Parts: sequence; structure tokens; C-alpha cells
Amino acid sequence: MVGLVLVSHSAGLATEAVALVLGIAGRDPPVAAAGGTDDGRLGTSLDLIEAAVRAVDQGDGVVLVPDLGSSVLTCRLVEEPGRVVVADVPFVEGAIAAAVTAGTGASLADVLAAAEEARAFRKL
Amino acid sequence: MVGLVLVSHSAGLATEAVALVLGIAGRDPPVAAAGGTDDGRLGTSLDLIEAAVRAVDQGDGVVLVPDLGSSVLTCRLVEEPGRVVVADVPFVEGAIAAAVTAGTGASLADVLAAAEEARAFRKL
Amino acid sequence: MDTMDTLDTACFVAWFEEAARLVRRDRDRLTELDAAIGDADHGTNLDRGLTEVIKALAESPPDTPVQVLTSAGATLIRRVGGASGPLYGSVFRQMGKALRAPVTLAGFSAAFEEGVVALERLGKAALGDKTMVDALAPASRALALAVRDGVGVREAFEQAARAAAEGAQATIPLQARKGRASYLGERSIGHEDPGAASAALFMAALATVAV
Amino acid sequence: MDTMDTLDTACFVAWFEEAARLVRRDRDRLTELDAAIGDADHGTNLDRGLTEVIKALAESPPDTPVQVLTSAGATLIRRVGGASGPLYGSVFRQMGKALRAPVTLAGFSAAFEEGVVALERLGKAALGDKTMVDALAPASRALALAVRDGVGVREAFEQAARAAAEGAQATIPLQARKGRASYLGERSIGHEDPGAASAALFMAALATVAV
Ligand SMILES: Nc1ncnc2c1ncn2[C@@H]1O[C@H](COP(=O)(O)OP(=O)(O)O)[C@@H](O)[C@H]1O
Ligand SMILES: Nc1ncnc2c1ncn2[C@@H]1O[C@H](COP(=O)(O)OP(=O)(O)O)[C@@H](O)[C@H]1O
Ligand SMILES: [Mg+2]
Ligand SMILES: [Mg+2]
Ligand SMILES: [Mg+2]
Ligand SMILES: [Mg+2]
Repeated sequence: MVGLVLVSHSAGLATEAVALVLGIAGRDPPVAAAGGTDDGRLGTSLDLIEAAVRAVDQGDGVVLVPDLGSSVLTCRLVEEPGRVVVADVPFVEGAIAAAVTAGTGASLADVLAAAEEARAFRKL
Repeated sequence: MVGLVLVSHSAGLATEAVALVLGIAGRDPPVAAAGGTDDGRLGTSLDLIEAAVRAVDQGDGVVLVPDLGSSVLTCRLVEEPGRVVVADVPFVEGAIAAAVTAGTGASLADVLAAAEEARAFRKL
Repeated sequence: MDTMDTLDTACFVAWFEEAARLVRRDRDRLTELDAAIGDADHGTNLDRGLTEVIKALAESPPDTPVQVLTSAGATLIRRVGGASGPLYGSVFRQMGKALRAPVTLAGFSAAFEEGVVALERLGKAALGDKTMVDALAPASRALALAVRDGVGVREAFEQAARAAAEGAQATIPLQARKGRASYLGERSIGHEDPGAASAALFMAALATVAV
Repeated sequence: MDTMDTLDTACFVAWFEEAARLVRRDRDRLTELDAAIGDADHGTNLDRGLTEVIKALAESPPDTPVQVLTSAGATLIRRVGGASGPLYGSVFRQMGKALRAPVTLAGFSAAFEEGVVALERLGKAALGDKTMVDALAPASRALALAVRDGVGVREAFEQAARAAAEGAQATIPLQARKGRASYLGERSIGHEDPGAASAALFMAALATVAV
């Protein structure tokens, strides 16, 4: 299964978003949080992202979902085309769509496409 | 100033999103969280939303940003055209854009438009 | 026409009491249905909401059918916590707004239809989207046909209950287009929609109050 | 040409030591600039990152200029925590990749330009977007012109420092198009970009190492 890493400036936001995503997508897809700096400040930690990638990597690829700014820039530094990819998608909605699709055993490209579709998804 | 209420299924996600939004938009715009049910489960509480609306209402209008599902439906029940409006936008990104714009003293329509623009905003 | 021409306040209270009983009885089944395509809380959500409805009706005994519906609607909107709260709440609140005394079958049917329309508007859901609409819209149609055919209240309610049960069953092969289940795409196929299942219980409860 | 033709490992270490000193000295100013149009952490972010850079250089003393740059880049990427971490980190990492021994002014200038290009690629930022690019790109250009004109190292570095300082000042009237400040739209106008300000410190530090 494709793995998912939610990367936020805020450790709390990343953790809570993972919980909500798992609540909706079920426990199947591997989803991990990488929030804040390694010393607990608001920001981004390459070490935390790399550890999260290792935790969710089952060999089928990993999608990184960053919130903004340094999360995006740091995620881009761990990209490995075809294996670890950054999704430029709404943080919560994209992560939900990606996780649900990952849970079906879909390919990395399909999970990424599902996340991208969340951009157009209407809530009302 | 236009007020903002972040409505999530998860009390934790709503609170953390408010903290991140205030971290970016500064302390100026009134932003409140309404997360989870009134007895602390995942879900939505009309009471919590109404209380949050009262807390951020300065007379210039309030934008509600729901995450999904019951958050959206419950928000729609408190809509008052021209005064309390629901934004169908990415939860985190839309809230940030709305809060930053609200912080400039913009009108309800402008804050809503800024939130909508977050849909098209590219992170990469 | 049935011997019972009009529906009084007690009938409406009994409707919610019986609905509360059936939902409590089937709570785990509803939650399991929601576990398959949702977040496994529909049974608990609705059980909690209806328990509060009964409590509120006991604390402030209603004088009219409208008061029953208004109270139940407001309580469901506030106390369920899931999507089914605002949705069922809107059905009963709107029904209460539309209802005229004394409540005939025709009046009930017309008000019920207004409630279903309010639900469809709030949820932006149509027949076939795999939601509670798939049980409630056929039930409303059955009531309208019963009125047209001059069927008695008891039989009309039984027909509505049957239509709702069939509608709920018919959600099994559908792919969800609204609510949480819609996130699952094709994976939502093959499961009964929990909201449609609970809507069938509401209509089954209605069939027991027309004695 | 200056008397000093090549830049040795000690020069590069001294560059980061002086940059760390200047950032420590101006930490609060950088953070205040970031408070106006960002999240008030640029001074602390960079101070922390450069402290770690100096520590790492002390713990594993580098043998070559490339090792200095590679170590500093990796540490900044990992230890800053803000956008400036991966950005500065990429500058120095790429510069390290491009540098050839012995390091002449021409070699330094070419490698520095590669670093700036890597930064622009990562941040998708161009001149005028109100970012550190607005200080670093003019600095790189000043170095290239100095090489072309056969100017000595010391004077070249001073010209680069001046260009960076002017570039940082020139961000004041700009509206931010990248980074956190871009969320502010027009409200970002009228403030110096914190990353451009710190980039000017990096170049000022460079000017002190060519003795
Ligand atoms: N937009 C909608 N329109 C109509 N019905 C909906 C909609 N969204 C959800 N539902 C109904 O609500 C049911 C789920 O209720 P519940 O589990 O209590 O809420 P939640 O999905 O918030 O956990 C679904 O099975 C479906 O019948
Ligand atoms: N996409 C980008 N491209 C170039 N520079 C950027 C970009 N995003 C941010 N910056 C620079 O980084 C600086 C902010 O750094 P810092 O405050 O440490 O990070 P953060 O914004 O994550 O808090 C900005 O002033 C700007 O110069
Ligand atoms: Mg549910
Ligand atoms: Mg729920
Ligand atoms: Mg900052
Ligand atoms: Mg920061």
C-alpha cells in the first residue's frame, strides 16, 4: 500500500489531521505525522519527515502532504521521482482523499491523482 | 473585523488549526474553534458553533470554515445571508487566507473571496 | 378511510418513542453498517439523539403535533453530532413548519414531503446518491399515493414503511455520492447505507402508531 | 589580482563563523523583520542553525572548502526549522557540489551562482519576489562582474556584500510573492524581507574573510 506523511508546521495539527484521516479512511493505509521542528517548535524537520517516510514505506511509494512554506520546501528535498512524491493539495481534504484511495491498494500515481482531485471537490 | 470560525469533526484539529492560523495571520482577526461534539466525541455541535460565532462576531460578519460532512451541514443551519456565511474552501489553506484578509479589515465578501482563492493557490 | 381520521399529539410522541426503541434495538447494526462505509458512529449518534428527544418531550410535554416535531427536530439537530443530526432534524423541523391542525393523512403526507425536500436541499442529495433520501423519498411517495387512493392511515403508514425498507435495501448496489461514504468511491458499493437503514426504522415506527 | 589568490578551508570556516556572529548580533532585528511580515522566527531560526553549523564544523573539522559547504548546507537544512533552512542549505550544498579545488575567485563565483540557481529552483522564486533571492542574486552578479573585471578577492567580496545590502533594502517597497509574507498581499509592502536581510549578513561576513 502507498504510504502517506502529513507534514505540518504544527506537531499538533499533523497529529490531529492523521487521526481524522484514519477515522475516515480506516486503519488500513499507513499514515504518519511529521509536524513541527525536532525540538518542538513551529516549523519543519527533515529528520521527522524522513523518519515518517520510513515508517509508512511499504515499498509501494509514499505521498507527502505538506501544509505550507518550509513544510513544502523540506518535503521537496526528500522527493525521489516515482517513489516519494510531494502532493500540492489542500492539507486536510487532500490527505483524506489520498488515504482513502491508498486504502484500496491503488498505485502511487492514482493516490496522487485522488489527492489532486480534492482541490475540485465541493463540500456544499 | 470579520470573524472566523473553524469547524472540524475533531476538537483537536480545530484548535490546532486556529493556533496555526493565528501564527500566520497574527493576533488581530478574531478566530475561534468549534470542534467535535459537545460531549467531546468526533462530530459537530451546533451549540459550539453558535458559541464560537458569538465569540468572534464584531458586527462585520462571520465566515464559517467547515472540514467536511456534518460540519458543513451544521454550519449551513446557522447561515444568515450577508452576516454569517459558510466558505466551501480547503480547511487549513482557506482559513489562513481568510484570516489574513480579515486582519486587513476587509469586508465579509472580500474575506470570503480570499478564502475561495486558496483553492487555486499553488504551494510548489 | 380508516376509523382514525386525524393524528393527535400522542400519536406523534408515540412515533418518536417507537423510533427511539427501534434505533436502540438496532443500534449496533446501524453502527456496523456505518463501519463498512463511514465512521462507525451512526447507531450511537442516533440512539443518543433520540434518547435526548424523548427526554425533552418528557420534560416539556408538547400540546400539539407541531410542538412534537419542532422539539424533536431541534433536539436532533443539536444532539446527534453526526450528519444525520442536521438532516433528520431538518426533516422534522420543516415538517413541523408545514403541518396544519387537525392532522389528516393528506396533511401529514404533504408536510412529510416538505420535510424530505428540506433534507434534499440541505444535503444536496438526490434519489440514488446512497443516502437516507433513498428510503425517505420512496416513503413520501407511498404516502402521497395512499392519499390519492383513499387508503386508510394504518395501511398508508405500512406502505410507507415498506417503501422505506425497500429503498434502504436498494442502496446496497449503489455507489455513494454524498456524505462520508462518497470518499470511498467504488468501495461503497455492496453495503446498505446506514442512514437509509435508520430511515426505514423511522417509518417502521410510524406504522406502529396508527392503531 | 589580490595577493590572496585562492580561498582555503580556513577561509570558508571563517565565513560561517563570522556569519554566525553577525546573525547572533542581529538576531532580534531579523526576528522583528519577520514579525512584521512573517511569523517572527527568522532570527532565532538562523541563529540556531548557524550555531549548529559551527558546532558540527568543530566536531568534524573539515579538510576542504567543499566539506565546509557540504556540512554547513546539511546542517542548515536539518536544524533551522523554517523555510530559510532548506533554502540556505540548498545554496551551500549546491555550491559545495560545484566547487573545484583550488578555489579561485572565478571558481567561487561560479559555484556561488550555482547555489543561487538551486535556491531559486527550490523556492520557485525570482528577483523581485521579496525573498533572499533579492539579496543573493545581485551578490552573485557582483562577484561575476568582479571576476570579469579582474578585481581582487577582497574588493570582489566587498562589492558582493554591498550589492546584497542594497538588494535587501530594495525589498522594502516590494510586495511579497513567495513564502509566508505572500499571504499578506499588499500588507507586505513597506517592510524589508527578513531573508534578504540575513542574506546581506552572509555576504557581509564573506567580505571579512578575505584579508
Ligand atoms: N449530504 C447528505 N445528504 C443526505 N444524506 C446524507 C448526507 N450526508 C450523510 N448523509 C446520511 O447520513 C448518514 C450518516 O450519518 P452519521 O453516521 O450519523 O453521520 P456522519 O457521517 O457525520 O458520521 C449516511 O448514511 C447518509 O444516509
Ligand atoms: N519560496 C521561497 N523562495 C525564496 N525564499 C523564500 C521562500 N519562502 C521563504 N523565503 C525566504 O525565507 C525567509 C523566511 O525565513 P524563516 O522565517 O526562517 O522561515 P519561515 O517563513 O518558515 O518562518 C523569507 O524572508 C524569505 O526571504
Ligand atoms: Mg457516521
Ligand atoms: Mg461521524
Ligand atoms: Mg519565519
Ligand atoms: Mg517559521
